[in-house]
Amino acid sequence: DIPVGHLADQSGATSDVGVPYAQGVADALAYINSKGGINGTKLAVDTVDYGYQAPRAISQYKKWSSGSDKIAALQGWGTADTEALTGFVGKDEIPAYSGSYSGHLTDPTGKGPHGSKPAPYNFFYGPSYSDALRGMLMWAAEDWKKQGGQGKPKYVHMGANHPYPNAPKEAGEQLAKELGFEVLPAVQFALTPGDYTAQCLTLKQSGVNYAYLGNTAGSNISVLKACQTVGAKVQFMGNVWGMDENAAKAAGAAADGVVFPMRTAVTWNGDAPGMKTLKDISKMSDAAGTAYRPVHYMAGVCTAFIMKEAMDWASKNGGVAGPNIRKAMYQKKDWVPAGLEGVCVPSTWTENDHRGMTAVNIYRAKVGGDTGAGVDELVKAGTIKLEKLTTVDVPRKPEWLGW
Amino acid sequence: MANISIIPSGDFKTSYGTDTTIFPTKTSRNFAILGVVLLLACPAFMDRYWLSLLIQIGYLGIAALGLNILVGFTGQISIGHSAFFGFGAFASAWLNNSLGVPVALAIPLAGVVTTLVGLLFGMPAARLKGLYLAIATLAAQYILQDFFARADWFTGGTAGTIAEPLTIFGFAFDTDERYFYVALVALVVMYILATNLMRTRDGRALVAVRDHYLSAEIMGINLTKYRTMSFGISAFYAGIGGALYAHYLQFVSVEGFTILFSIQFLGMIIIGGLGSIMGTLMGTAFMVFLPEAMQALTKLVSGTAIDTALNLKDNIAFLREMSIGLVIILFLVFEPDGLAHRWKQIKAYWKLYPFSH
Amino acid sequence: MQTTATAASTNAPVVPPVTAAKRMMLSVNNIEVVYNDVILVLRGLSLEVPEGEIVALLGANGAGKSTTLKAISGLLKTEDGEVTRGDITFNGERINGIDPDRIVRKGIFQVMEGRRIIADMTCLENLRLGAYTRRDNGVKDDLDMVFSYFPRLKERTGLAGYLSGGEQQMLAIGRAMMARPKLILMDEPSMGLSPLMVKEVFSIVQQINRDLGVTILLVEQNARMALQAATRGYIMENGKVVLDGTAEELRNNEDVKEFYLGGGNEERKSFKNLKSFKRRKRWI
Amino acid sequence: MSGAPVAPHPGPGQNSPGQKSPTTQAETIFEARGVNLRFGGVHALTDVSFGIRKGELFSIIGPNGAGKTSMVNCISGRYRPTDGKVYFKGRDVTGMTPNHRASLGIGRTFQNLALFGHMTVLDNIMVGRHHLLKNNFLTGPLYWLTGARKEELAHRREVEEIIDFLEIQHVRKATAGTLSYGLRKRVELARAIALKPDLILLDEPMAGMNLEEKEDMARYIVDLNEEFGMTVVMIEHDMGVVMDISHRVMVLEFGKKIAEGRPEEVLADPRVRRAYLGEDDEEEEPVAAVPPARKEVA
Amino acid sequence: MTLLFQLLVNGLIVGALYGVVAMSFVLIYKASRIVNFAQGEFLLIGAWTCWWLLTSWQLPFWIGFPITLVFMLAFGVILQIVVLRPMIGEPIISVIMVTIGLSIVFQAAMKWMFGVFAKPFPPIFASPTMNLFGLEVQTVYVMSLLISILIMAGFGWFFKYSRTGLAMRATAFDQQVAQSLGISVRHMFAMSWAISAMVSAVAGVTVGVVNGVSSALSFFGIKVFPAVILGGLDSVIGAVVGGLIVGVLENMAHYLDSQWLNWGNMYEIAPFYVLIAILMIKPYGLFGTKDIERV
Ligand SMILES: Nc1ncnc2c1ncn2[C@@H]1O[C@H](COP(=O)(O)OP(=O)(O)OP(=O)(O)O)[C@@H](O)[C@H]1O
Ligand SMILES: Nc1ncnc2c1ncn2[C@@H]1O[C@H](COP(=O)(O)OP(=O)(O)OP(=O)(O)O)[C@@H](O)[C@H]1O
Ligand SMILES: CC(C)C[C@H](N)C(=O)O
Ligand SMILES: [Mg+2]
Ligand SMILES: [Mg+2]
Repeated sequence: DIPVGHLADQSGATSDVGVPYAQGVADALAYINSKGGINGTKLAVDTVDYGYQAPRAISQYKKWSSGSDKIAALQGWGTADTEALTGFVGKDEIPAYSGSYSGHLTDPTGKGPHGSKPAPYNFFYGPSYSDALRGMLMWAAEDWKKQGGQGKPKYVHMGANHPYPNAPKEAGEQLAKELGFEVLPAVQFALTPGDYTAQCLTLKQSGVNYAYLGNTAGSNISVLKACQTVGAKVQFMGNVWGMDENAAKAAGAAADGVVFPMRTAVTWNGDAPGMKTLKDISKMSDAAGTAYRPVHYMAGVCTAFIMKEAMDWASKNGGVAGPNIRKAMYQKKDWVPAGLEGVCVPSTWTENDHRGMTAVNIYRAKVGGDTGAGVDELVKAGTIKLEKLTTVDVPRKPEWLGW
Repeated sequence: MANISIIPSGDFKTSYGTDTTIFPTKTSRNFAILGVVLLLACPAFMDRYWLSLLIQIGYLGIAALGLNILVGFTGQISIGHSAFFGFGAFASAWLNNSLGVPVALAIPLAGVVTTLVGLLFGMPAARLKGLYLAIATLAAQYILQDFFARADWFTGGTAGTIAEPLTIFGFAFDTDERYFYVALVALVVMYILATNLMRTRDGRALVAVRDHYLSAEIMGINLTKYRTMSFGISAFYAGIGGALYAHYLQFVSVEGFTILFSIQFLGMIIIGGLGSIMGTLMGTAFMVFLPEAMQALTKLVSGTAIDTALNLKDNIAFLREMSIGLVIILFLVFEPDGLAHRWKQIKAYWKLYPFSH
Repeated sequence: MQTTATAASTNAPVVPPVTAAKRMMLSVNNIEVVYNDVILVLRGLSLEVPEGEIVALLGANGAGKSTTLKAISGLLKTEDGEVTRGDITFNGERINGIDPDRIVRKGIFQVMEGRRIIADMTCLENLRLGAYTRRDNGVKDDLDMVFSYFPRLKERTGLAGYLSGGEQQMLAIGRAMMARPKLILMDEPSMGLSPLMVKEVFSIVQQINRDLGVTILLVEQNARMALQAATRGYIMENGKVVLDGTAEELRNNEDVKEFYLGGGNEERKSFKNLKSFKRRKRWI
Repeated sequence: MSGAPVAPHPGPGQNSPGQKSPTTQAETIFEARGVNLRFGGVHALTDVSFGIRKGELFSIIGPNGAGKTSMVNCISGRYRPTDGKVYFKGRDVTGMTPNHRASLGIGRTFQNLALFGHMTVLDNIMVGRHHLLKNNFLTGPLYWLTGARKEELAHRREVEEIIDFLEIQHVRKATAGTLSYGLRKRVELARAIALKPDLILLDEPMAGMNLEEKEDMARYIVDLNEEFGMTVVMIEHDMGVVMDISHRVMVLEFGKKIAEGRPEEVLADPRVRRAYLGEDDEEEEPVAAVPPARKEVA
Repeated sequence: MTLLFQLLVNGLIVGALYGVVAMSFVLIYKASRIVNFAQGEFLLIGAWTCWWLLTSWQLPFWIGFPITLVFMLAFGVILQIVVLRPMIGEPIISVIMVTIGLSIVFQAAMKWMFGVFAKPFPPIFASPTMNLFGLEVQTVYVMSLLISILIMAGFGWFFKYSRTGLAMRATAFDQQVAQSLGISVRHMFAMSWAISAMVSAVAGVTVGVVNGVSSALSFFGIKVFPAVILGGLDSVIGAVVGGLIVGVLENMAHYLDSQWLNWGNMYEIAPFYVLIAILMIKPYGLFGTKDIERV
C-alpha cells in the first residue's frame, strides 16, 4: 500500500468550501483505488478532519510522517497549516498538495525576488491567488474599455487582514497600477458574516469600479448583500474560494454579475470528454449519481489525479517515495491527467517554478430569481448560472515567482 | 499493604526547611525525579507523533502556566493570552532573523520583550476588575492581532516569518527527537521557577490580591504593582512558550493566534485546576490529548455498525467535535474544581486508606 | 428579664415538665456531618426544639454550631458538606437532603453567621427579599414593624454594603422577621452589636417568639443573654452535645458559670489579670 | 516601654478632664486633627480629633454606625478623610496609600473577616511579613541561589512564634476559609502581628467569641501591648473587656466624639450611658462590678 | 457629509442589533455571573430553527418566528436542566468553561444537522429594504430595532420592580444567601437562560435574514463583548446603549479611516481602543454597578 494523508476541513471555519473539496479528493482517490491504484498498488488514504486548527494538523502530520508507514504524499488544505508544515514536508521530503494557493508556495528554491522561505515540496492545482487576481485585473482593464468607461477605473482590494485574503494584495495593486487603474486604499472586512454596510457606503461614495473580494464565501456574501442594499454599483471579483454555486445561492440576486476564477475548464453541467470520468468518480460517494458537485469538488479531483499520475511515474522510476513524486511533477508539460481531458486545466511545474497553472479561466455568476430551492435544481433551472467569460493567460514573469 | 513506605502515613518534619520543600514528601519528590528521567528516555521508544504531542504539551504548558499565574493565582481573567504567545513567537523569530541574536538567547529575550508588552496591556489592571479587565484583555487580543498583521518589519506581515531552528554549538535541535529535550528542559525549569515564585514573597502577594485585595493592600501589598506585575509574569511565560513554538515549527503566522486559541488556554487551566501548578500541566495534557483521543475513537467507530446506523460518513467529524465539547462539559460536571483537585483527593484517600475520614 | 422556663426541676431528664406536653418542632437525631468528603465535623449530634420555645445552642469556636444550623437549613450542600448519618425531622417530616430553598418554604429560616446581606441592594430590597416566599399581603406592615425596631435602617437609603457592621446585623435580623417563618435559626445575632442593641435584639427575639409564635434556635456567644432569653439550652463541644437542660439548669451549672457566664456566683473576674492556665472542663 | 507620663492630646476635641499632664508631641504615635468623612449625605465622621500615645491601649466605643470602623479606616488608609489630617509618628500620612502605611508600621484586623480564604493559615500570616521581606519576583524564583530560601525560613521562624503565641498551631496548614469564625479572627490577629506594627488596629476582635475565648483574646491583646510594646487601638462592644484592659477610651456617636478619657471616667459620663449602654441613670448596671481599670501607661 | 450621516444611521441600526445580543448576554450574567460563551450559538440555533420552519414547513414568517421564540424558551429551560443544573454552586469559572464546551457541541451539531453551506432565508417582507433618513436599510433590522426596544423596556421594569427580578439579582450576588431566602436558584437560572435564548433568537433571525444562515453567524456572540462591557455588565439599558455606541463607533472609525487616515482595519479595531479608553475613565462601563469596597 501507498500511505497518503488527507487533511480536510469538514467541521471548521472553512468547511463550506472544505467539504466539497475534500469530497472531491476523497472520491478521486477511492476511484483510483477501484481502478487498481498506482500500477497495481493501492493507496491507503487516511482522511482526517482537522477542523481548520493548525495544531491538530501538525500533530496529525507527525503521526503520518513517522514510523514505518510514512506517507508518500499529503493532500492538505488551509493556509495556516500548509505554511506551518512547509518546513516539515521539505525536510521529510513529502510532497504536499494544498488548498492554499498562496503565491509564495510557488517558489521551490526560495530564491525568487519576493520569496523568503523555500517550499520545494509544496504543490497546488490552480492559479495562485496572485495570478488569478492578475488575470482578473487584465480582464477588468479590457472590460473597462469595452464598457466605454471614462477616465481611470478605480480598483480596491477587500478582505480581512489575514494571510489568505492578503496574499495577492500587493501583487494585485501593483499590476492594477501598471494597467492604468487608480488604486484606492484597501478595505478590510472580517472573515465572518456581519454587517458591512459601512464598507459598501464608502465603496459607493468613492465610486469604486472594480473590487477584489479576498475572503471566503460566508463574509463575501455579507458584503455583496450590503452593497446591493445601499446600491453600490461595483464589479466584484472573487477569489477561487470566494464564489461558487452555494455562495451564489445564499447571496441570491446580490451575487449576480460577480466574476471569479475557476480552476477547471467546465462546471458540473459542462460538456467535456473528461466529465464522464468525473461522473464516475462522483458515484464513489453518491451511488445514485444524482448529486450536483460544486466547483471545489472538481478542483479536488484534479488535484488528486495530478498526484496520482506523479505517483505512477514515480513507481516506474525508483518507487513511490517523496523525492520521486516530486521529480515526477516536473516530467510533463501542459499536463492534463488522463481521463479528465477538458476538465482539468493544463498545468506545468518545473524544478524552479511551482506555478502550475497560469491560465486563468474567468467566470461570471448569473443569478436570476428566487434561490430558495436546492443548488442542483437552481442550476438545472438556470436560476444560477456560472458563465465563462474568457481565459486570460497570465505571463510567467520571473519577478512574479513566489509572489 | 506490600510497600507501606511508598505513602507514609505521617511525614515528620524536623525543621522549617523541610516543611517548605516543593514536594511534600520524599517519595513524591522521588516520583517526580523518576518521572523526568523516564521522560528523558522517551525519544528512544516513542514515535514522532507522540513526541510532537509531548512537545506541544511542553510549550503550551509553559504558556498556560503563565495564564494560570494571572487567572488562577492573581484572579485576573485574560482572554487574550494567545496574542502574547504569538508575540513571543514573533519576537524570538525577529530577534534572530533581524538582529542576529542566537536562538538560544532569543528565546529568553523574547520572553523579556513579551513581558514588556504584557506590562503595557496590564496597565488597565490597576483600575479594572473582573470581567471588565477580561474584556480589556480581549481588546489586547484584537489589537495585537491587528499589530501582527500590520508590522511587516516585525512579523513579516500577513505573510508570516520563518524562524530558524535552535542550534547550540552547531548542534541543531531540528527534529522532534531533539527538540523534545529543549521542550522538556524549558518546561521543568519554568515550572520550578513558578513553584519557587509562588512560595516566596511576591507569589504570596499575588494570591493575596486574588483572595482579598482590600486587606492585601492593608497588609502592605501595592495593588497596582502586583496586578500589573502579574500580567508581566504571565506574558513572560506566554512569550517563552511562544518562542519555543516558533522554533519548533520554524514558521510563524498571524493566523495561529486567535481568540479561539486564547479560549483554549483558558480551558487548559480551568480543567487542570485554577491556582495549581501541576494542574496546569495536567490540563494542558488533557486539552492536547482530547482531540487526538476523540479522533482515534471516531476512527474506530467509522465503518462499524454504529456508523451505518447513524449514517455518519463524513459527519463523523461533527461527531468528534461534539464529543470533544461533551467530554469538556461532563468533565466539569463531575470535576468542577479541575484535575488538580481530583488528584489531591486521590492522594488524601491513599493517605487515609484504609480508614475513611 | 422574664424567664420563660419556670419549674426548676433539678434533675429532670431531658424535657422539663412544662414543655413536655409541647410538640417537638425540630429534632436532630444523631447526625454526622462531613465536609469535602473528608473532614468530619459533627459526630453524632442530637438536639430537639419544642414548638414555641427558644432554645439556645452554645459552644466554643469551631465546635460545629454553625455547621449544625446549616445542616438543618440545608445550606450545608452549598459548602461541600453532607449529612452522612442520622436524620433531621421538622414537624415530623424528614428534611435532610432537601434543597435549602424548599426548606425555607417549609418554614425554617436561617440568619446566617457573618450577616450575609446582599451588598449591592438597598436595605429595602434586602428586606423585601426576606419576604420572598410569602404570598400574603402583610409584607408592607411587616416592613413598618422592622423599621420600628431598627429605625436606623430606614435612614440608610444607600446600598446595604455600605452599612456599618452592626447595621448590617440589624438588617440580617430584620430580613428574618420579614420571612415570618415557623422556625428561625439564628447564628450569633448579637455579634457586633452595641450593648444597647444587644438588649434590643434579645427583646426582639423574645417578642418574635411570644407575639408571632415563632420557634427559635439560637446560637450565641453571649451566653448570659442567651440563657436568659431561652427556655432550654444545649452545649456543644467538638461536634457533640456535651450538656443540655433547661436554661435554669444550665445557668446554675458550675462549668457553664465558669466558662460561659464568667465567674461563679462570686464577682466577675477581670479580663486584665488572666492566667493562661485553665481548669479542665469537667464534661469532656 | 515608655516611661514618660501619659500625654493628653492637645487637640480641640479634647474633652476628658483629669488627664492634664505635661507632655511632648513625640510621645503621640498617632494623631487625628479635625477628621471629617462624608459619603454622599452620610456624615460618618464629623470633626474628630484625638491622639494616641505610644504604648497605649486605646479603645474606641460607640453605638452601631457611629463611625468607629470609619475612623480605623482613616488610620489604616482605607478611607481618606474628606477633611482634616492624620499624623503617624509625626508624619502627615493623610494621602498615603494603605500599603505604604503598612510599611510604616500600621497593622490591623477587620470587623468583617478579611482573610485570604484560599491560602493556608501559614501563608496568610506570611503575607503579613510582606514589607519585611526583600526577595521579589526575580530573586524568588531562583530560590536557592539568591538567598530567598534563607530569608523565607528566617521569617518562617518568627511567624511560628506568633503561631505559638496565639495557639493556632493545630490549624497551621488548614485553608483559612474553612476555619470557624472565632479561629479566623485569631488568624487575622496573627497576620496583623506579623507585620510587626508599631500601631495595631483591632476592629471588634472579640465578636463571636464566648467568654473563655474572650479571655484568651484579652490576654493576647494585653501581651501584645505589654510584652511586644505595640500601641493598640481596639474597637469593642464588650464593655467588660474595654473597661478592664484599655488605658483610655474614646466614645463616638453619630460620627462625633462625645467623650475621651480613662475608662471609668468615660463610663461615668451620662451621655455615654444613655447613648451606648442604653441605661437610665438609676438602673442597675453590670459595669458597677468592674474593678478599677488598669493604670495608664506609666 | 451625507456619507457621514448615512454611516451614523447605519451605526445606530446595527448597534441596536448588537444591543439585542448584548442584552441576552447581560441577562444571564445578571442572574448568575456566568459569561456565556455559547451566546453566539444561541443566535445560530434560533436562526436555523426559524429557517427550518420557514423552508421545510413553509410556514409564513409571522407564524414561524413566534414558534421559534417559544422553542428557544423551551430550549433554554432544557439546557439549564440538563447541563447547568448540576453546576449550581460550583465555581463560576467552571460554569463558564461549560459554556465553552456547549458552544463546541452546538457548533458541530448545527453543522451536522443543517450542513456547512450558508442558506438564504426565503423573502419575508414585501420590500426587503426600506428608506430610513436617506439610507436604504434592511427591513428586518428595523423590525429587530422595534422588538429590542420592547424587550429592553420589559427587562428594565423586570429587574427594577418585580420580585423575580430582585431574586435574580440576589442569586447572582450570592447563591447561598439566595437559597437561604427561599429563592430557587434553579428556577432563576432556568428563567434567565430561557429568556436569554429567546432574545438571542431575535438577533439570530435578523442576521440570518440579512446574510443567510451559516455557522459563522455565531461569531456575533464574541463580537458583542465590547458592547456589553461598555454599557456595564449588569445593566440591561447599558447593553443597548453599549451596542449603539459600538455600532456607531465602528462606522465612524470606518469613516475616518476611509476618508482620511487610510490605516486600514479601523472598522474592526478602533472600537477596542475606544473601549479601553472608556474603561480607564469609567471602570464599570457606563451603567455598571460599582463593586462595594468596604472592610
Ligand atoms: N466549608 C468547610 N470546609 C471544611 N471545614 C469546615 C467548613 N466549614 C466549617 N468547617 C470546619 O468545621 C468545624 C466547625 O465549624 P463551625 O463553623 O460549625 O463552628 P462554630 O461552632 O460555628 O464556630 P464559631 O463559634 O467560631 O462560629 C471547624 O473546625 C471548621 O474548620
Ligand atoms: N463606604 C461607605 N459608603 C457609604 N456609607 C458608609 C461607608 N462606610 C461607612 N458608611 C456609613 O458610615 C457610618 C459609620 O459606619 P462605621 O462602619 O464606621 O460604623 P461603626 O461605628 O463601625 O459601627 P458598627 O459598630 O456597627 O460596626 C454608617 O452609617 C455607614 O453606613
Ligand atoms: C478556504 C481556504 C482553503 C482558503 C485559504 N487557503 C485558507 O486557508 O484560509
Ligand atoms: Mg459559627
Ligand atoms: Mg464597625
